[in-house]
Amino acid sequence: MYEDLIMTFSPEIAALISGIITLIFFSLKRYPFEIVSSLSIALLGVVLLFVLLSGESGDKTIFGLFIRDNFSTFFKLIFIVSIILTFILSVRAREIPESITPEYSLMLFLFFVSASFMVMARNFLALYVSMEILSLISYLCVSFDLNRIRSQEAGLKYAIFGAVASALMLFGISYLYGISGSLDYADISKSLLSLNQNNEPVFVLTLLIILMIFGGLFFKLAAFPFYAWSPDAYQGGPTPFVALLAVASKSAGVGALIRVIVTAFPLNVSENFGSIPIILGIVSILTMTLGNLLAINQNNLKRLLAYSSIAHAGYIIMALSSVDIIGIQSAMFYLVSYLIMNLGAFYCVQIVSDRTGDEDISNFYGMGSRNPYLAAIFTIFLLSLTGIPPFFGFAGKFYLFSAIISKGGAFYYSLAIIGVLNSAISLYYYARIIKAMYLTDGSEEVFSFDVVRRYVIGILGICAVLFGVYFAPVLRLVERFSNILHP
Amino acid sequence: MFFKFLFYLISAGIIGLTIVTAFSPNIIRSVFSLLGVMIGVACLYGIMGSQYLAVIQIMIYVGGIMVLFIFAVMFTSKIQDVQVTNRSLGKVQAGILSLAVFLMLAFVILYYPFPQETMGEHQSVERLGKVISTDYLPFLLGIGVILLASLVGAITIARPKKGED
Amino acid sequence: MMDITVREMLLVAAFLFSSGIFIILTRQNAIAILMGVELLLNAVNINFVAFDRFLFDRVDGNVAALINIMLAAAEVAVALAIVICIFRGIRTAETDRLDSLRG
Amino acid sequence: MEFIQEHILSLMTFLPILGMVIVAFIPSRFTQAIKYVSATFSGLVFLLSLILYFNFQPDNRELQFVEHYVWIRAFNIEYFMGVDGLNVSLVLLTALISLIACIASFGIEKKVKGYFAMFLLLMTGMMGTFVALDLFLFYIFWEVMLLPMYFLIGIWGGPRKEYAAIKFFLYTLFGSVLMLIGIIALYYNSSPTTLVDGTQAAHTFNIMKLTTENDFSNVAPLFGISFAKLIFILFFIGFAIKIPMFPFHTWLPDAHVEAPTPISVILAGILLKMGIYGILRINYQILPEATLWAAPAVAVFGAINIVYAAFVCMAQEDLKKLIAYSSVSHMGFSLLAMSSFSEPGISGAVLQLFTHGVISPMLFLIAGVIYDRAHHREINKFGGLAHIMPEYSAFTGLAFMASLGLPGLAGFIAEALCFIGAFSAFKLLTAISAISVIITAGYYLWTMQRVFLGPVNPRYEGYKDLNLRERLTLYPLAIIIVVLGFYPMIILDKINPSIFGLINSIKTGF
Amino acid sequence: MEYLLLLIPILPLTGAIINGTIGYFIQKRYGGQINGIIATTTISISFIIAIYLFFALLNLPLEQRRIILNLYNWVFAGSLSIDFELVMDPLSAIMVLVVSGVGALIHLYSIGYMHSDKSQWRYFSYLNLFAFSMLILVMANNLILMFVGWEGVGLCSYLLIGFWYQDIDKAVAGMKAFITNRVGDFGFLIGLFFLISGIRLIEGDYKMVSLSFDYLKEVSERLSGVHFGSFALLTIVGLLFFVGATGKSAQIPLYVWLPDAMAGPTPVSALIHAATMVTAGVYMIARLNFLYVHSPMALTVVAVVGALTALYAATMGFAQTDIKKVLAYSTISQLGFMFAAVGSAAFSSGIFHLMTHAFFKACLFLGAGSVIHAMSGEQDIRKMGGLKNRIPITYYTFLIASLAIAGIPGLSGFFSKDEILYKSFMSASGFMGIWGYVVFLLLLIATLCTAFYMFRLVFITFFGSEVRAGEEVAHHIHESPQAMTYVLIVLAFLSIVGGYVGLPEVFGVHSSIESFLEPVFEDSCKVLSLPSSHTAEWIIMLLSIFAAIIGIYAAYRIYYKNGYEGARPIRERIAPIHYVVENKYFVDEIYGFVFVDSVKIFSYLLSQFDKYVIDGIVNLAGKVTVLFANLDGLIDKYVVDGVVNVVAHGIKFIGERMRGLQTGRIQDYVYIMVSGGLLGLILIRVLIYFMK
Repeated sequence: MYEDLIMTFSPEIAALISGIITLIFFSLKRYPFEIVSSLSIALLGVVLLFVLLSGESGDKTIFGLFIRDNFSTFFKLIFIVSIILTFILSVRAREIPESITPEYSLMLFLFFVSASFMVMARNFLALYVSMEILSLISYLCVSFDLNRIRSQEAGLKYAIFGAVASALMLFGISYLYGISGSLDYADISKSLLSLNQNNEPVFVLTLLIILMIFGGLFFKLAAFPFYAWSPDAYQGGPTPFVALLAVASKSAGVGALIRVIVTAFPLNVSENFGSIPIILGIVSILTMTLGNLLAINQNNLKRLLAYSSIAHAGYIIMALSSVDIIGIQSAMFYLVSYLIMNLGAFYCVQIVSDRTGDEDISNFYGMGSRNPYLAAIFTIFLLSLTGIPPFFGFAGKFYLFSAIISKGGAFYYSLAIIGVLNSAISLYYYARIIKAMYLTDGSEEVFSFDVVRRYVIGILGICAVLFGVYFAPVLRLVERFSNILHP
Repeated sequence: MFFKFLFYLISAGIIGLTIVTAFSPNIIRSVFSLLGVMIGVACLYGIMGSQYLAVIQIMIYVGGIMVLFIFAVMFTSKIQDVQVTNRSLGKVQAGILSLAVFLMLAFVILYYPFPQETMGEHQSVERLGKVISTDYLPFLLGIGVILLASLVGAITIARPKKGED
Repeated sequence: MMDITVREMLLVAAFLFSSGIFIILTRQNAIAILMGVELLLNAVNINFVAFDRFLFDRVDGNVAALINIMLAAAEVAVALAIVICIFRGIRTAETDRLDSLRG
Repeated sequence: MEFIQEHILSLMTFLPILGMVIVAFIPSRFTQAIKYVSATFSGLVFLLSLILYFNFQPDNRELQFVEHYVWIRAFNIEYFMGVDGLNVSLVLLTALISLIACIASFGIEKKVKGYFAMFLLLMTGMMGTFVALDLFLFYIFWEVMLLPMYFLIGIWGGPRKEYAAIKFFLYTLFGSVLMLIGIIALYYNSSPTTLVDGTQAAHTFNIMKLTTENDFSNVAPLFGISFAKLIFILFFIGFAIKIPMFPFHTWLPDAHVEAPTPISVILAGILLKMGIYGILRINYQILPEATLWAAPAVAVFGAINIVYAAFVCMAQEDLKKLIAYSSVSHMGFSLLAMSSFSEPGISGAVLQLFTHGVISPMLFLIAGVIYDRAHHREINKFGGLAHIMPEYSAFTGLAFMASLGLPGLAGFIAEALCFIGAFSAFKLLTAISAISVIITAGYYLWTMQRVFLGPVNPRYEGYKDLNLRERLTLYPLAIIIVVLGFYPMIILDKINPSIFGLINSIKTGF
Repeated sequence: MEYLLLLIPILPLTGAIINGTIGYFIQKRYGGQINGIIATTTISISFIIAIYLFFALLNLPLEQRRIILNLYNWVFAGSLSIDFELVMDPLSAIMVLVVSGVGALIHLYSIGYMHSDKSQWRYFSYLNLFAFSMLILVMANNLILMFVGWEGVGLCSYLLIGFWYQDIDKAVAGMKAFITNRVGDFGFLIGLFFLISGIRLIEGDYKMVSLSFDYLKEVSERLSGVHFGSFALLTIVGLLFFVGATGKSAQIPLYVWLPDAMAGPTPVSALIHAATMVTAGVYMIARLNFLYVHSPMALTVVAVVGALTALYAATMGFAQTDIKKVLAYSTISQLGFMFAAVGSAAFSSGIFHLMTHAFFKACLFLGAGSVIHAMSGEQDIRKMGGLKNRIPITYYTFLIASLAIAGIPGLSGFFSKDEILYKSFMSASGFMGIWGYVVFLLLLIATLCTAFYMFRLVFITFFGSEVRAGEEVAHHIHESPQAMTYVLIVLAFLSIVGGYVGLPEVFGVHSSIESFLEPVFEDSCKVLSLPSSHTAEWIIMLLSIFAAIIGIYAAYRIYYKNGYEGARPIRERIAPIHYVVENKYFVDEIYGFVFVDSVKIFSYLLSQFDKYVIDGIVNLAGKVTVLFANLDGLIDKYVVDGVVNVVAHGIKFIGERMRGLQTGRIQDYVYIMVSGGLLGLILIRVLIYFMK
């Protein structure tokens, strides 16, 4: 069974080893970050290979703790891609001191390990542990910008908040263990079904447990009421890692959430309690509304993107509130689009802030004439985030809303209407950036940046347009990897 | 009967120390009372028959974490203003909120129909060890990752930057 | 020792839990807040062990508690490291002085 | 040649994109080249539209020049374009007005390259919106228009351009996201059908299929109102904002006042038409019974549009604002007319789209002419221009007269048909709306008098009369206006049969 | 031959186009005469063609005296199919002759009158355009096409009244004319809609409906049965059409524009505001006789309003001192006569009077024009006097025309007016009942007044010892150029002989015009058969002569000796009345207030509403926002308007407030987390409770 273990965990183990390799190798002898990141990317390529290979060998359950299925593979792919992009972003990033590059790259590898543990977990303890690792890494990386105290401040807030959130979740888990006598998703769903719902304490307790456990996951998703850390952490942390945080750790949260919903609190349970769709619905409404409202008056773009990513988490949760396959697929689909456009947006912000030192919107004044290329690409990402055709983001939103509406019924329709109105509101602050770039006149001097970054955002932008116009392949991918319901 | 008495004694101690921890204006005092709480918890483990856990609790918490705390406190606050660095604000609303939490939990705990209490036999160390080394084997991997990450990270961050001292 | 019930144990845990929250809410010193977090985690551990002991004849709870303790250690280490780093920068560990990020 | 015949719609839709790409690759210092390239492409599109229009067979009510492929199978989204009587005239209009606006844009000096790139993109959006027959495709084109419009107003506009631009953007987006809900809801409640390549599909976005094969009356009601009605409302709000219908009209005056002349031309000439077209194409065809239910309300709004806007015009000081409000009023005619399900009414409504689509651009061009010279549009500050710029004044007079519905010019037939149609259903409303006949004459003549008549204002001595560019834009429109006045059948011939079909489909419920 | 029909309107149109496009250069190059000549030739040719067609018409047998030219299908929508169709039947034949004939004369006259004007090209192209529209109006074979002409002439009158637009008052007068006409058209349109929907009722939805007069004639019988509410459809339609007519033909209550219309050049006043355009209303009612005869009520209203106008306008003629104004009011009054005629179902006599009036009123106006020309622009009769010997031709022609209008036997006016009086009297014993007598009396008095004010004008202007104007004016008083005098002579001649086409039956001859018009009117006259009595006709004839003589004598007594001053004693005796009359009963002021100002105010209020309520529930929201949220700049302050604006501001406001949540204090975050969780728990519990 150990070779089974090895086989199944081969990507994670590979990542772990390569992380350690990079750490030791580069600690012994300093190399410029280009080298480090290119080597790391190469290693990640190997990891990717393992992922695909192990993906061949069908679903596997390890000790009843983890399960490796297509679903998790999908998320691993997302992690790897985003981490690779993060490595590229991190090169010469102002906010990542050259001195800590080995540790930093180790952290990114471990990030992958823990995140993929998270989406593979089918046991609450496993889930908790992997989440905790992920959180620890996040705290550390957020405070990695040693030149600015701001970064550690963000890290501390993030750490305390995260500690409390995970403690809450753990408390919930402990009670869950208390009422079901197991930590395994499947057993729990069984024993939950056996509970008698008309008994008030039972009902309250189950509700409390669900809330607490979701709380931990919402903390990863930065959803209401566990969003408060994210603006500060995003603003304080080094941009490349923040981008990863916004994309990968959200995705990890979504993956875990989906698995929990589907296997631990499956449909019949949630029907039985009637609660999960409602919880998710309410949370999604609050989250997206809050995110959008708070984003409106932001002038710091990283902060603005933080709030906007809160709002996007809201959309995803909204889709999940229809606890069915379309909802899950749409969420996964949206994650792909979100990966591209959000990373792109962060990338554009970083390109500018690396030069100017901060992310204030005023740095973008007149960008339309200072560097039309950057401005155009950034505009594409922003519009895609708004969800305006023919960009990828629109396809994603479209899928989300269709997931909701396909359920029918007043509840879901009102969700959808609130959702679209929110996305209309979101236009306002995204358009503010576009306005700043094109309509406001700023300094005239030409803004130029290095060729790699130019290519990367170019590719991302092309993807954002291409998949917006023809997103059938992504749909196929998602459908292929979303077989969690029928293993 | 003896155990019951013991339990009440310990829990009384825990509660008292917790209150001290919560309200003491002197951080050193609250650290030490927290230390007491940890020991009390360890005793509870003992009562509940998982001695191994009790030992671990003592070792890691008392021997590790609390020391770490004390060290941090010493590091971050000069001895003379050690009191003032332990301000606590908004006791009232915090009190209300945490009371609400407690009451809800109490309600649940008191009225939840727990199954018939089946007293398990001795939580022997070997049983625990067996389980860990078989069912929960992957956690060793996990723990390894955690320790690696936290160590490296902590060092990276706490390491004095070039130029400083 | 039959006569200790699970409810009593849980009540103690609940008390620890809520006072942990209280501490987190009131304390201004980052270290003190972390102490509150420790209280929370201890409460959780008590729950786990109690359930193991009184309800089911299993050790999963114990394992959970064990792992929690380790995690707590790691977490505290990281958090304190950050605190120290901050302290180096601005000579304080008071969270309400950390307000460069807001709004 | 037959390739063109086959793919004429796609060509018309995507040629501008090609043009945009070419423009994007011309170094921005060759402004003339850029202008001529864009002009060529708009000209090509116009040529194609003429071919399309005159090869269009009105008598068979089938769709023509259809292009129908499966686009995204997973969602049964199809690439489905075609023209019938409803949109053929609008396609022609779009091409025509785009060409005119493109010529009018030759005066642009600032950021020429960006301007024309955006302009061409806008063309694609508009053309696509009119020819798309798949809801998803329709929505995409609908939204594609927003962005270029935002930039065109926001960058090349007047003093409060940013305000106007964002206002336009937000208003329209608010409308269209509700529309999105409607689209998805329709999709998921549509009955199984087959895609163009014969494969089975559980649901469809195909407007024609939704029209012919679906009846949404048996879907469960929501929020206590029937499904069809809810969807109707969702779509209607989206379109009403575009029309723009009272009380959603306030974006229009600002957008017009701030937009550069060619863009006002596009805005008034084409964009406003999309609201009405959308209602006819989607609400009327897909949700007939809801349409019947909503008709009185729509008529009331139409009447309000007509009279209210007309009165507001009386008090305007800014020439462009006045024209903007007048187009609000004139769109009211269509709204009122189409809510009476009578052939004259709906034919009139569609004809009105075309005639107003010719007249109001002319009006805006005229406003632009004087703005270029005087750099203000304060009606009261002018006077006696007729003496200084006789030719210009003549065109203005023509345009005003056409706009106030003088018989013998384009406006009259359309408005008369609208009224005749509307009157058969709503006597009182129509009578009230007909008051606008007086008010309209009032504000136009009053403006005429304040701007052109009276003693010459020395400030404006020595203004040049029309130059070549302005002639190029004004003469064609003027000719079309007169010709349409005496021979409207050019348009009516093409639209009538489909209108007849549409009416039947509504009267008979499907 | 049909295509000659097309030629009649097309020729003036070409003239208009030529003058309108290249006329400017022509005038620059060869002088304005050429423009005039172009215009005149085109219209004259149409006149000749008209004559030719007229005789062609006479050659046709009585029942098929119609030449129809159906050019193409003009409008086709649903079941409504309207052709572009011209017709030449007796009625339109007469109209065409009058229009093109008088038109041609006045074109000719204008060459002389406008010789010094700088933009004759504009003048003549307008004039031609007018001729075109008027011809379309009278030759149209369906309502819609007629409406085209109807509005076209309105446009031209607007253009021509405001011809000297540099003078703002003239421009305003033009505007007034046009808008007043629009008010009428409003009624006309509503009537049209009623008519169509009525036809729909009887024909069903899918039968093709054309609005050609023949078709209407066919369905009129059945239409008479249709009722909307308690009203007969045809009554509604008739009255509404009549509203249109009052606008166009300056009847009560919409006559106010005509006096101001005198701002235009005098030939224009003669052609448009005396001879042709203003009679369009009469023509329209005559043309639609088959509809009207089915609604006695409508006819009665037409007659009474006409008669009232006749008297009312005549009285206003007493106090006017502007020579053209006097003529304007007399025109209104004469139009009143015509409406009284058609109102009492005497369509042919109405048309007859229309024709004669065209002659003598044109003559009068042109005479007045020549006087003004002689007085070098002076229009105030108080400054004139004793012109009789200075400008003899003008004098004699003017005198003849005045006698004609006053109704002195032997001149055209006598016959037509007398016939109207007689017919209205007869209609009393027919469908009109007591109203018939009322109309008759009003008209009789109006006759008297007419004679009085006309001769008041004559005496003040031409008699008396000397010119009361300044010296230099006085000594280049001169007879007008021949182009003008010839026209005057021709018209004077016409106003003498014009009457003999319609000799009354009591003279034992059959009125040729009546018989000529018979094919148009006979069916209608069958509908309401009116009695006829020769004795009555004799008596009425005597009465009218008597009235005319009294009027003239009164004028002679008062004004012959010392002109305007002669009336002073009377004036002082009835000062208040005179004051009122002099100010035209203050109707203009009242209208001005009730309609113009109120509309302006209303629209102003609406626009404010638009700006501050629709566009700005807004400002309130804006202020709130300013108070609380800190917003950067106006643009962000007014993101969107109206309700949206409130929402937007609300949103930004809330957003701004909620940033307060993000204090940066970790404790507060934990507060949010814990309390949010608790509240969420409760909320959801409650929700589920309600959902179960």
